Amino acid sequence: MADETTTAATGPGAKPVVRRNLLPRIDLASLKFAPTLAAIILGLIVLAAVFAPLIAPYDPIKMDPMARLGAASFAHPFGTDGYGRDVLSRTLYGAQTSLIVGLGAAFVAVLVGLPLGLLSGFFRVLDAVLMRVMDGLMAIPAILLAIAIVALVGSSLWTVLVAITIPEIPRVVRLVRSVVLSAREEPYVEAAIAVGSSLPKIMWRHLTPNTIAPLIVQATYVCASAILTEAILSFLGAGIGTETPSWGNIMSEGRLYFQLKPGLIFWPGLFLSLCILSINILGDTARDVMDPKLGKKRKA
Amino acid sequence: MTGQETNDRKGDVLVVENLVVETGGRRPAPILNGVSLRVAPGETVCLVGESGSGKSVTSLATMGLLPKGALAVSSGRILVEGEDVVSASPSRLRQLRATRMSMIFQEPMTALNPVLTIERQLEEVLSAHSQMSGAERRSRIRDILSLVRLPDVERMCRSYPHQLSGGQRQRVMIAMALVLEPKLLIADEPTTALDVTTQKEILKLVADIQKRLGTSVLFITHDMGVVADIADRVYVMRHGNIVEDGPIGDILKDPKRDYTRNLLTAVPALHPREARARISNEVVLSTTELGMTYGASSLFRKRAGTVAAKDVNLTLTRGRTLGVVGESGSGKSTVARCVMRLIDPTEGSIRLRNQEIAGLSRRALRPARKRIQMIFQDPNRSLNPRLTVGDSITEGPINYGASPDAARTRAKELLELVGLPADAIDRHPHQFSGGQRQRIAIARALAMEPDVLVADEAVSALDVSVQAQVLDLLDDIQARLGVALLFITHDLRVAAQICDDVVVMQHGRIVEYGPTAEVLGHPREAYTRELIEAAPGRHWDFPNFRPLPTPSGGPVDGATL
Amino acid sequence: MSYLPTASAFKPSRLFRAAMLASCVAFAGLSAAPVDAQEIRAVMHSGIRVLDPVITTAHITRNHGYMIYDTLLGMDENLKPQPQMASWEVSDDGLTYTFTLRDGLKWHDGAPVTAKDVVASLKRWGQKDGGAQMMFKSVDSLEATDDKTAVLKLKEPFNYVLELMAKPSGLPTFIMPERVANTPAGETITDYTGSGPFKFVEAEYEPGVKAVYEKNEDYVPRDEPPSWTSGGKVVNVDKVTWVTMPDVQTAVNAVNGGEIDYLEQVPFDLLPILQSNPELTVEVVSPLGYQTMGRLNWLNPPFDNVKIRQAAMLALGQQPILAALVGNPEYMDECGSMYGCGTPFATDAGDEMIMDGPQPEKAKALLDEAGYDGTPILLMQPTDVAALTAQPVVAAQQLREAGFTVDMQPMDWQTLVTRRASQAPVSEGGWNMFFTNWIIPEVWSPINNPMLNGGGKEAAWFGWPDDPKLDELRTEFAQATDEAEQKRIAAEIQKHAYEVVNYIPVGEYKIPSAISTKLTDMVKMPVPVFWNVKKAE
Amino acid sequence: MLAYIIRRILASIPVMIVVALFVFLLLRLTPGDPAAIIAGDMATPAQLEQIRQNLGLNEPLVTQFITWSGQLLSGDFGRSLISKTPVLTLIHQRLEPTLSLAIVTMLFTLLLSIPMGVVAAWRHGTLTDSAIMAISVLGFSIPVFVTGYILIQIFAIDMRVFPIQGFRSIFDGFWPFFERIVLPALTLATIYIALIARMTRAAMLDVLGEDYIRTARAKGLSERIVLFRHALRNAAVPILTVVGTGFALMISGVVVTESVFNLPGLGRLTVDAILARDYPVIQALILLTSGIYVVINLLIDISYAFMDPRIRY
Repeated sequence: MADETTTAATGPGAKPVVRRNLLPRIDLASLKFAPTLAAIILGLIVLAAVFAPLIAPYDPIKMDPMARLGAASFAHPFGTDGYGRDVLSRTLYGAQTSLIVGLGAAFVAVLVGLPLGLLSGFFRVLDAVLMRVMDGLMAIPAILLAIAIVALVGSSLWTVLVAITIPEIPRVVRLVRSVVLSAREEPYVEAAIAVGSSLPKIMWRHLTPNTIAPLIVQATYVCASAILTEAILSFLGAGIGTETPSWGNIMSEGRLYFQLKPGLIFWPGLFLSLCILSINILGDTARDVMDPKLGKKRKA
Repeated sequence: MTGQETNDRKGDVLVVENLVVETGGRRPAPILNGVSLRVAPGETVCLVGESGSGKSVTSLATMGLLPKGALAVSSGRILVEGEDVVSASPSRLRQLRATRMSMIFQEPMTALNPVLTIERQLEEVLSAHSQMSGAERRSRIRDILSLVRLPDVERMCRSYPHQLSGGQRQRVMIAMALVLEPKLLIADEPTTALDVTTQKEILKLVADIQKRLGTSVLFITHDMGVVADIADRVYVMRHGNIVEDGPIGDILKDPKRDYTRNLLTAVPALHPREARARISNEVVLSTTELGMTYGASSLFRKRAGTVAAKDVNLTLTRGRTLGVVGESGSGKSTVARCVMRLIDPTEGSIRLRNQEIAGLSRRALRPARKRIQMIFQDPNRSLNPRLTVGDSITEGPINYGASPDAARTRAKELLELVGLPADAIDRHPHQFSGGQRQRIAIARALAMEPDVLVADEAVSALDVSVQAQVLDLLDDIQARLGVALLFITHDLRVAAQICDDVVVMQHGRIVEYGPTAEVLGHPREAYTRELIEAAPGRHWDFPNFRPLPTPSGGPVDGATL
Repeated sequence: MSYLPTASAFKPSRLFRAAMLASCVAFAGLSAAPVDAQEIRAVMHSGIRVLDPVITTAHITRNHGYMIYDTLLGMDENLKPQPQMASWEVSDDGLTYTFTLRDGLKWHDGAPVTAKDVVASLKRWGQKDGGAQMMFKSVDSLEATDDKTAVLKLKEPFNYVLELMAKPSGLPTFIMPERVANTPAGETITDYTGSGPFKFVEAEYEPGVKAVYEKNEDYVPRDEPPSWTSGGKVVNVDKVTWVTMPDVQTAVNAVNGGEIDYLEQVPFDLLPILQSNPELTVEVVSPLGYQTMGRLNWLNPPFDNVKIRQAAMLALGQQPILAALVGNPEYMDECGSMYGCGTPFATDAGDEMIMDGPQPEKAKALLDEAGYDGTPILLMQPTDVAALTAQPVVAAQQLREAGFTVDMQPMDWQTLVTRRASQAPVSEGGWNMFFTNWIIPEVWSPINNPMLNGGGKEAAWFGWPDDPKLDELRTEFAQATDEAEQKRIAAEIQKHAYEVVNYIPVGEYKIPSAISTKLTDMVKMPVPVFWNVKKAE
Repeated sequence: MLAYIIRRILASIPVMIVVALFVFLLLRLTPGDPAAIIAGDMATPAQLEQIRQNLGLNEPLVTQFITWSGQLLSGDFGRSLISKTPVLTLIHQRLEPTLSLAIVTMLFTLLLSIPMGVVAAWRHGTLTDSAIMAISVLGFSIPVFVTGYILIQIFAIDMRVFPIQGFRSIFDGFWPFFERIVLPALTLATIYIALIARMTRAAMLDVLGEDYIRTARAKGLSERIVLFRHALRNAAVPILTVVGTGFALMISGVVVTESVFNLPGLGRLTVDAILARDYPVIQALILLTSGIYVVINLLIDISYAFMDPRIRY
């Protein structure tokens, strides 16, 4: 058979068929420097969080008010905070909290947003109602909603997580919905209708996989912004309590000593910025790799 | 190899010598392996080849428009009026474009900037390359727009691209390319996206202007019919090489290379297939006064909807093929989607083996679905890229209660039936070529054992050689299984190859309906005639390497009647 | 007995200073006329949102009260009541108090201040102030007998009338026009006409952002030199603006950069930054500081058990808490006196339980004895009030070390304020423990110390100790006439309060202010006031 | 067009109702007592009850909602429970700083981020691209308050170029206004720049792959014209969309920035009101911000028509 070579290799001369290669074969050798570094940093932070109980030199809430605001020393490499707690230990444990907030927000937002988006994309009646609610929720500034929820319900790790996640849900719903709306026009979805597949089957088998790539990208942004939002909530006095260290509340407590003991804000800040930076770089990379449109454009 | 002479012929507008283009990145792969060609003043040279042959890369390299980082010229020369564009500086290259060489592209829809007026887009060519005053520029723009025979030039100037038809846009592109009267015009599949009637007008326009301005044209196409109509000389490309070149007559009559021969024999000719005996009179699909109107009313106001189809009456009997032909917007796809119930018709009836399905609910429709299946236009998109071939093929049977094992066994048989190895079942669509994917799509449709197969432009996206193979396959399957085929196409030549009966549609209505030989041989309606006349290369009998004996309008081949 | 200023109040140095002051004012008055209006920009400890100094006890609102209202009496630095708007006479039986308004008192709208205004204001005050409520139980009548005279008649002896009326904090006796003072005590006033040394510029008021006060040109100050809230309130600037800065770091930067003149409360840890600035004076303006204390809820287990309350007290130690809260030894003092140290009733009676702490071993033993079952202590931690965040954090650790299970719940202050009012069980939104701070004048006697009220669920302060013995002792104190006797009863009250663990004082601290060197002659007292102060250009 | 606007405004009514109902219920169904806040430390239970009665907080929820929505419909947003100031007065006082901050931030952002995104897309895959993106993402990775402190330390304290804090109306003169708004606006812009630069880059990458860009190059136009005349205008729609959705993001930054730089704006008013359970103020402010959000997105949708002649309403 005199088959044509695949369109991907032909360049602009090819017919305008969009090759939806949604299962990217990642060529390890071609991975760029920045994403690799980002993955390594993020990996280290995750390890630090997971093994915090093993590697942290002290209990993060064990205080010694008489030795407060100690300078960096061999015993306390990052110094001690206003209660004489070890900043290194707090930062390591803080990684736990911040990652729980970030990943948790991303996970829950997707978990709730995905089914709502699928339903909304497929049922017009439901769509009308759901989208009004989502629009309403989206119109309320996320931070205000979060402060209100935390202030009103109480500021534990879980309420903060909920407060940060709720405003993210409409964005996920909208994203999934838009993917569904365009994917349901795909010929292979029509083909599935033609072979008599039921609606749930079409949704699960043909539509949901399409949402995965954009959802992964979106999830990275939700994750990053959740970690930041947690820090901002701490700044505004509506964050997680001091007995559960998070990068946000360490920095927020440390901000008073910004000029005198910059380490209190510098170390958690460094971890936080590196973490967000890495997540964002990975998110961007994921988008570049997974966006078929962009992929095509780059090859062309 | 032919066409590889390197001695300069004085006065050639374009000389490409041993051009090698490679992909960028760490492991460069060659795309062009030493391409040489030349274009003399006033000449029309066609560069033909199937997708992936490198013909467009050649043209982009000439314009210096290879995508940065992705493709690069690694050796060879490209001389435009004697000046090497490969070694030219970017600014020099910019000066050369539009003044000495211009290019028009395949998609007039996307080649014009949607947010700028036509005048603005023409004007910026003039201001970039000339010292003309504003008034001069304005009058020049109006002149060139008249030259490309655009109506109401003042209105055109103010218009945005989306306000023009496809043909008008391509005229604007031509005007833009020629406004500074360059010596070389490169046309990259400029008519592929257009309807045949429009294609014909554009080809004529290019020829006229060429005559008037003495421009040389390098015309890139995959359509041998177009080549036969316009070329002075032809280069045939394959896998980044020129495999054959020569004057048009020589290539058509006496191709030297097997590849060229195959390419020519695969071109469907506009003479209808031999009439087949009816194997049955059983009507499997019929429509009565089928109509589809979009957006009839909204919540706030009543408005006239867009009529996509109206009063469509069709009958399809077992084992037969009914072609629906028409230009874009004629409603042929609407009919296909209505009978598939992918959209719900607003009026009329559809009977599938005597069962009315036009008004059935989704649930009630389910048993009927099995009996009518569809093959979609774009095989790259009609298969879910994430599912294995086996999963795609067995999805339908499993929906209707087949056991996964049985469905899988059946799928393997079907894959062999459509000419693919049975072990293809565990692979993913991206591991196959376009033609192979269309075979998979056919296997999927057949897995349901339907009575009716709807093929919506099923071969339009394929290269001619592949197209011929798929048409053969469909024919073969029909002979074996007796399935009825509703074949939607814009290409009369393809319809002629495969259909027993033909429906010609225009503006959502049926214009003419009858046996293929009759409709194509003795068209009763002016519109049908127009379509036939516009078909490119209709004077040439490609498979037999000879011109067709009779002039247009008459019987194409006496044997069929 | 006539109580008039004695000569002893006029020490020569004071006289000299007053004279200097007068001449300075005269000089400034002559030369400063064309110069730009003199404005003091001050960042107070909080933003001002409630403008009714009777409906709330918020300090910022009290400070606002001192700006625009005058008080009936004042208190001098020796903690003695002194005349301010009025002088008084007490009948020999001590049951009739006659207040006589001085001349020249005018409302900001120009109307004269009358005794009717005084009566209405005192009545509204009497509904809100804890001590005054107690006093009014003994009051027979309060009436204006003419424009300048108000007469208070008691049914029974109550020896604390003048002290209550003169006290500088809690609810001072701000005198409002009768029409304003007639506002029900549960409703916020909306007419801000006062007779004080400053006028409130309502047009420039932005709640939570700034409040502007301009000099009341018609105010007639007393002739005596200022001493706390008594004496002459001479205003030497044209305008005082209170700016609210939500971020303390910003406020410190602003005062350090000279953008504001006065920062009422400097965070202890940032003192080094400001102390090195030669254009600033960093000092404690108030001679009396704050008492910080923990309160246990007597209604909910485990603190319904006195032994467990005692264990909690033993578990706590003042020094670590003060260290975390203040850090700088210069500004913190361990103090076991519930009335504050350095006050007339200060005593160390019964304070060893807290002063020897933390004693986790003793606490543990007591817990075992009491059969503590590990019921978690719900400890409320405010996250948005700097002066209150640290105590619960350290206390939680100390309690845990003594074997308590602690559930420290962070929340904003307003939530805490709401939640502490709940008498419900912990599982239904109740609580076990929280901390708060008082300025010493608010706790310095058994009468006005809000915690020392054994009235149980109905009358006692949050925590609701049901302690009839305490109330008996308090009544005894109010009726005691002899100073030594009062001191003895006060000590007894404290000893008792420690035994039952009414509340747990965890130390005293003073908050330094940062003052531009351009400002001179600030009155040093527990309430920041802006009379007498001068600003150099 | 007008019909479209009217339809959009009508469509936003249910959205606003959702917001109003949501906020109302959120506030009333969660613990919190404005009376306790007003009364201060020494209040007794009876006094609290008295204040609550006065504020109307003891009415049934439905009654409260009806009263409130009735007032709303007649244009009355009520008074602050705490300060008794009319809510509209409060908002009026705080509007200018926030508005100024938002506008100047937007100016800074657009001036910086769009060229950044364009250049990054143009130099896609190069070091320039990576560097630009890294810088913009870095801005996004630092919490706003830290950015603010750093800028204050450098420009206001060490270099003494700008004041540390405060706000002056633009009507008091441009420089006094500008010198105080520069640092807050820069601080706030750092988040926004990352967002818009990235969107610009992505949109430009899409557009730069379009055929008409090839056409423009084939016409021999300079890269500057290709990028800014041909590509950027086509990329405008997704960029504008992000400007709209980014508004919500900006609010969170506004709250923090206003605190750090002591700008008496709406962000602080909202946070203060939430912490003080000042229901009428919270409700009005959230309705207001939601309304602004809706209006901004409407304006952006309308502006699409100016950016892209294919869009007609």
